[in-house]
Amino acid sequence: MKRIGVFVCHCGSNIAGTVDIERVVEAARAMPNVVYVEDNKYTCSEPGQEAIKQAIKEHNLNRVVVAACSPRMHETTFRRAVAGAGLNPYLLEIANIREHCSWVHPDKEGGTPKAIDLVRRAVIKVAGNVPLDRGRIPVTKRALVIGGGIAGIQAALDIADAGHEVVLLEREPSIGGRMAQLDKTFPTLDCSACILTPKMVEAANHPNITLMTYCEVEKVDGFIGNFSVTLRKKARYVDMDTCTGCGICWGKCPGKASSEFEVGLAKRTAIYVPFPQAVPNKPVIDRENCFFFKTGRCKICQRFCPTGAIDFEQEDELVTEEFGAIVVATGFDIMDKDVYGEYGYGQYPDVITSLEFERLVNASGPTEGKVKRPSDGKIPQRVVFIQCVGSRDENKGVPYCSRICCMYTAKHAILVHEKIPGAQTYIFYIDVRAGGKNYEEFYKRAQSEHEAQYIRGRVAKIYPKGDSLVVVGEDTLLGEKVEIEADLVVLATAVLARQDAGEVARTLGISYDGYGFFTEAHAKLAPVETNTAGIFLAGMCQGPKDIPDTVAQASGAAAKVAALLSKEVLETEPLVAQCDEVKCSGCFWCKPICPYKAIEEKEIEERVGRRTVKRKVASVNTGVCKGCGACTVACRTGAMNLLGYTNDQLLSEVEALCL
Amino acid sequence: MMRYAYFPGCSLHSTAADYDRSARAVCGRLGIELAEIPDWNCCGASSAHMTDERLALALPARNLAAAEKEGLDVVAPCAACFNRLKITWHEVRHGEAAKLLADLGIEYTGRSGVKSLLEVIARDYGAEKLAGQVVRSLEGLKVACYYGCLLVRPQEIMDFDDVENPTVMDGLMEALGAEPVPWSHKTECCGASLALSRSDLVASLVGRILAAAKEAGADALVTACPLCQANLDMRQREAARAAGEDFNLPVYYFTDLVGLALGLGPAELDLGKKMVDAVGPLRARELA
Amino acid sequence: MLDLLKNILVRYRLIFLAPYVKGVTLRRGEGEAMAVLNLSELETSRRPFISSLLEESGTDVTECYQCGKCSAGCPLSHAMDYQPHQVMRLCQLGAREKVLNSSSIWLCAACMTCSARCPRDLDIASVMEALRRTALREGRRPKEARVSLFHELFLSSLRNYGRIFEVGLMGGYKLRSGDLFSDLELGRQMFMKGRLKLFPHRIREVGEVRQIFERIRDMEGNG
Amino acid sequence: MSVKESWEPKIIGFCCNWCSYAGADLAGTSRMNYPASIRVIRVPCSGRVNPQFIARAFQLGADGVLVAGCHPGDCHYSTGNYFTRRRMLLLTRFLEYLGVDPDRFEVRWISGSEGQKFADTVREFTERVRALGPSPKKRDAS
Repeated sequence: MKRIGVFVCHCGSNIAGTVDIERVVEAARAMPNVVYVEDNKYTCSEPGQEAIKQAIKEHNLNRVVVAACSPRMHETTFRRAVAGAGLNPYLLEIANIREHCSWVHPDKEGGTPKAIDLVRRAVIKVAGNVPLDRGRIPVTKRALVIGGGIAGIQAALDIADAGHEVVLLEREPSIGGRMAQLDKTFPTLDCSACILTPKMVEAANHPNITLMTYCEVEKVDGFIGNFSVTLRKKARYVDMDTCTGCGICWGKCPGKASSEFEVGLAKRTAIYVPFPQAVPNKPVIDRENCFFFKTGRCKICQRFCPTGAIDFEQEDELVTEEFGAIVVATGFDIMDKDVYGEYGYGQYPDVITSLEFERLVNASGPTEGKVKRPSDGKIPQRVVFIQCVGSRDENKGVPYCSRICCMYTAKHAILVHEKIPGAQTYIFYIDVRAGGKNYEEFYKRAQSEHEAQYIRGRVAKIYPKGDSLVVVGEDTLLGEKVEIEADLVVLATAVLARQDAGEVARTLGISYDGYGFFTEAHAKLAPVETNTAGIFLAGMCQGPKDIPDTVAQASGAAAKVAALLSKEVLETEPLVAQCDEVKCSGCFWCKPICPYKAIEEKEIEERVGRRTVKRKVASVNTGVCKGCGACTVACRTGAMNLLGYTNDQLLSEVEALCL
Repeated sequence: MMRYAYFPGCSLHSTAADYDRSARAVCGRLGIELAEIPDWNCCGASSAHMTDERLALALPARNLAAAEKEGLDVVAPCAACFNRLKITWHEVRHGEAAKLLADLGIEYTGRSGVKSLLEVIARDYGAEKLAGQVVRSLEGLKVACYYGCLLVRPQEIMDFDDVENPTVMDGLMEALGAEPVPWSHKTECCGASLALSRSDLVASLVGRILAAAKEAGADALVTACPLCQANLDMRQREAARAAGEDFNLPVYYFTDLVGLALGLGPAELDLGKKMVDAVGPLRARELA
Repeated sequence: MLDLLKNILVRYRLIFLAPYVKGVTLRRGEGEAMAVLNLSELETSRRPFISSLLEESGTDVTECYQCGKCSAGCPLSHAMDYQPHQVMRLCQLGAREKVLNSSSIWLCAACMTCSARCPRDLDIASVMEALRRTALREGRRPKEARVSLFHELFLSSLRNYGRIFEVGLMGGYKLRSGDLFSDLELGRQMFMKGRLKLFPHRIREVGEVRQIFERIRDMEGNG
Repeated sequence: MSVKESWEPKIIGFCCNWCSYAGADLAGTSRMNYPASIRVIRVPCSGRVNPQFIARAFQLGADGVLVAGCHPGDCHYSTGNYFTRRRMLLLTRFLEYLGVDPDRFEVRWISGSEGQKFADTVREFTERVRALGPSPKKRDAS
């Protein structure tokens, strides 16, 4: 027997001013299952809430409707009040007769009948409500950080410092990421390695951090607090425990390959550490360029290894580990320069990218920090920088601004001026975006102290002439075409999402935008969360940003993870999807439509006649489901339902309003 | 047998009659039949295009309609005509020109396509097949292939070759044994539409192109357009005067060199009409 | 000598003759009353102008962010009074007088290099075209009179014969432009080499071509 | 005043909790006036709206139905409204088959900050439905 109580709020004169409360009360009395109706000046006030509790007890109510302001305003308040009287908080419905009625329909003749309709809708709906309980799920107190660049390192350190265990995963042989490739950092000109390597070492030595390099994520199952992640430990062919990192092997190795770390400007051996300060400082064998793997002969490294650490029999290994939270910090790619025909399709050796320039100017780089141009090793006297190559280019590149190029180009101009006496730099720009702390000052320094010549305009063409390059651009401030005979041209190519970002996103079940950057849950108010609970973002994988912003976001993500892992159990919202296994036909149309991968296939046994048959049905993981209800519409048999918004309830609401 | 409706265009019937002759000679030798569109009219060139959009579509369409009646694709040796014809084809197929043509009573549906003669020889006939026909290799001849603007742009309509670094003609020259030089001004404009009205500007543009070809070490330029050829050839002296250096670069039609390699002589290819001596340098290399 | 001539033209407000005098090129602003461009006065005409360009060229000039790549790649920008990106800027501001009277729109050779490289994917060459047509429709005296004269004669030759009679076109152009003495040597050489055809060829159905011209003129008359 | 003008249509609105319902709330807090024709049913996501609900509303004599959700790309549940968009497009065609003028049905993307858009939408849609007259179901009954 349903016994519904209706409480109509005056909200001072906010509702009572334009809705005839008396008529609403009268009408409510006549509605089905309604046994008690009362009106209050302010239902949300302490006395108002008391009145509800008292009425529940006195009139033995088992359902409550409050006709007041928007549920987005006070639903939680009234749920608490109802619970206070011993009723399940989900046996409450709100009729929004303020925002949707009294405030928008100033005449009582229009507003009152509508208010009555809205109350009727709530009364009919609440009759279908059932008691619901918040679920409780345990939390695995361990975090996985994917990506060992500065973002991942920072996040791992912060989570570890908060007292939680962390696995820091990196697919390259060493952590360090892009920042390790950089020479100096703007706007302070700190040496990048000098500020990064201590953090790398700290991460490696931290008692709460387990470093897993040369590893990739294979599969992610589970949900917030309870992720089960399968990791691929790629074969290094070097035993990490016995190897001491002495370096004899890579000194002897005859195999050669282009160095990824040096952006192709130098060679490395087939058994290698990517760079001298690598962490861990232990090599891997690159199978594709190893003589032994190619020809079956060689094994020089094995012969010379003093500890017998080389193991050609090693194979990839899959391990599954449990985590409560995941931080994604997978970084970014740089656009290729060969997109631009007018800049030579990457065919002119002295037209290089900014990342290549970082290596050329770096003391541990291929030229030991002497800026020599690739074609003939000459020290360039005239260097032209072109910004926005690929960025802000809807024709051949990407429409967005890469955010870091203005500042690093200013830095490059300063470095050229410092390293090459008498050298002249030119910078083609469209806008200089120097909106960070001390950035504008840095840009000014490049111009005044370091004599960088800024030219506002784009370059239309570069072509070789003798052993120099003719750069043809426009000085838009002058309205004239300009030409510069340059020795070296540096292209600030666009920041791109990782090529495999889409694949990674699908593995993790997070969303990504049209460019491949992972999407935050809210652009302003949830910038480190994803739409998948328990998975957080840090650094460039979410969008272009500089080192300070990356570190800040990483610490933000770490704080979220620490808060999550500090809980013993998690409470879940009960308004989730539910599958009626009897009705479910096992078509799984609901599966691809679910944005949270909350629907799993479950095998059940059923008696058909005298036989027991096995069949597959959909099953909702309530820890992951967020209650959007998309599956209910995809379901052809009506087996899927959404608690709190069931098909029957919604149909009854339609009926209530069409009366 | 390859058969095309041939649209020579006005230039090939007057100032560039040599191109017409060389094109016909080469096609004859390769077994490509050129059926001249009966009573064709001028495509309107840049003058129509620059001043009246509808005229720029209607004039080429009259010729395309005639070819469509014969069920033939149109081939144009002139890059400017090719550009206008192909844009008209594109606007009929993918744009809104069909209605305009209907209003004008021109029956053209876009079934008959448009090709440049360069495309027909280098791609449809095929550079590789052509290489097998070579009787006189052009070995040692360094050529700068000049494409100009209208063959390649706008890329999405012409759909011809890379817009910044086209290579079709280079490949064709290689097949003949010549050495195409990499150079920077393949698609820079020679200013054809200003040829008469602002010859001063044209001379400066031509000067830059010639200087770049010279810088790249070319012995000669090759074109696929009578307007480019005329500018580069006839304005060469003026450009040289302005630049203060002698270029002495003969400017060939690509068909001239194909013809030579196939064993045709200078007279059959009408090489004597060029302003900058085009026969002497060949004789010096024993290519003619 | 030329400077003197130029001074006279400027002084006696005869600058409209400048295009007809070979060797005299006026730079931007020369001989014009230097007035501040009053943007508030352009407000009412700005939107309609931008929309008409959008309709005619399919390009929204307001999307231009003035990077100048068009100007840098333009083979003729050095001769123009406004650089291509400045033409776009004038359009954005609705400065139709300045832009429609500019020499740039006539010097554009329609090589389309600008459109091929524009990072905003704008068809600048089409905008130039739309501006030329607008200027013609409004009966403006083009700053590059010789260029538009050439187009006019070209089309009239086409209308008369169905094809272009180059000798006639050149002759007519020389007479009407007053540019009598240039290229005489070149003409002589061409003649000697047999590159000039002395008599026009009129196509059989020249009426069809004329009909095209007339019908299009009628269409334009009707908007 | 003719009967048609004085008659107030009844419109059922399905609003997603995160954007459009909030937009409607904002119209309220901003005291924007709009016709009292609309009655809103709150759903978690426009992707929860089963075409059956809409068909049922028309069957019961609703004069119009409005489905409002987050802007494409802004869905609280990341992809729900994309499905809505496709589904509602199909429904529009199906309505014709059911004998319902598709003009009685509207899908709009209204964000939580677009109170004005919500009010304008209700106003415009009400006028459109008013012009179409009462639902055939009601006419049959009377």
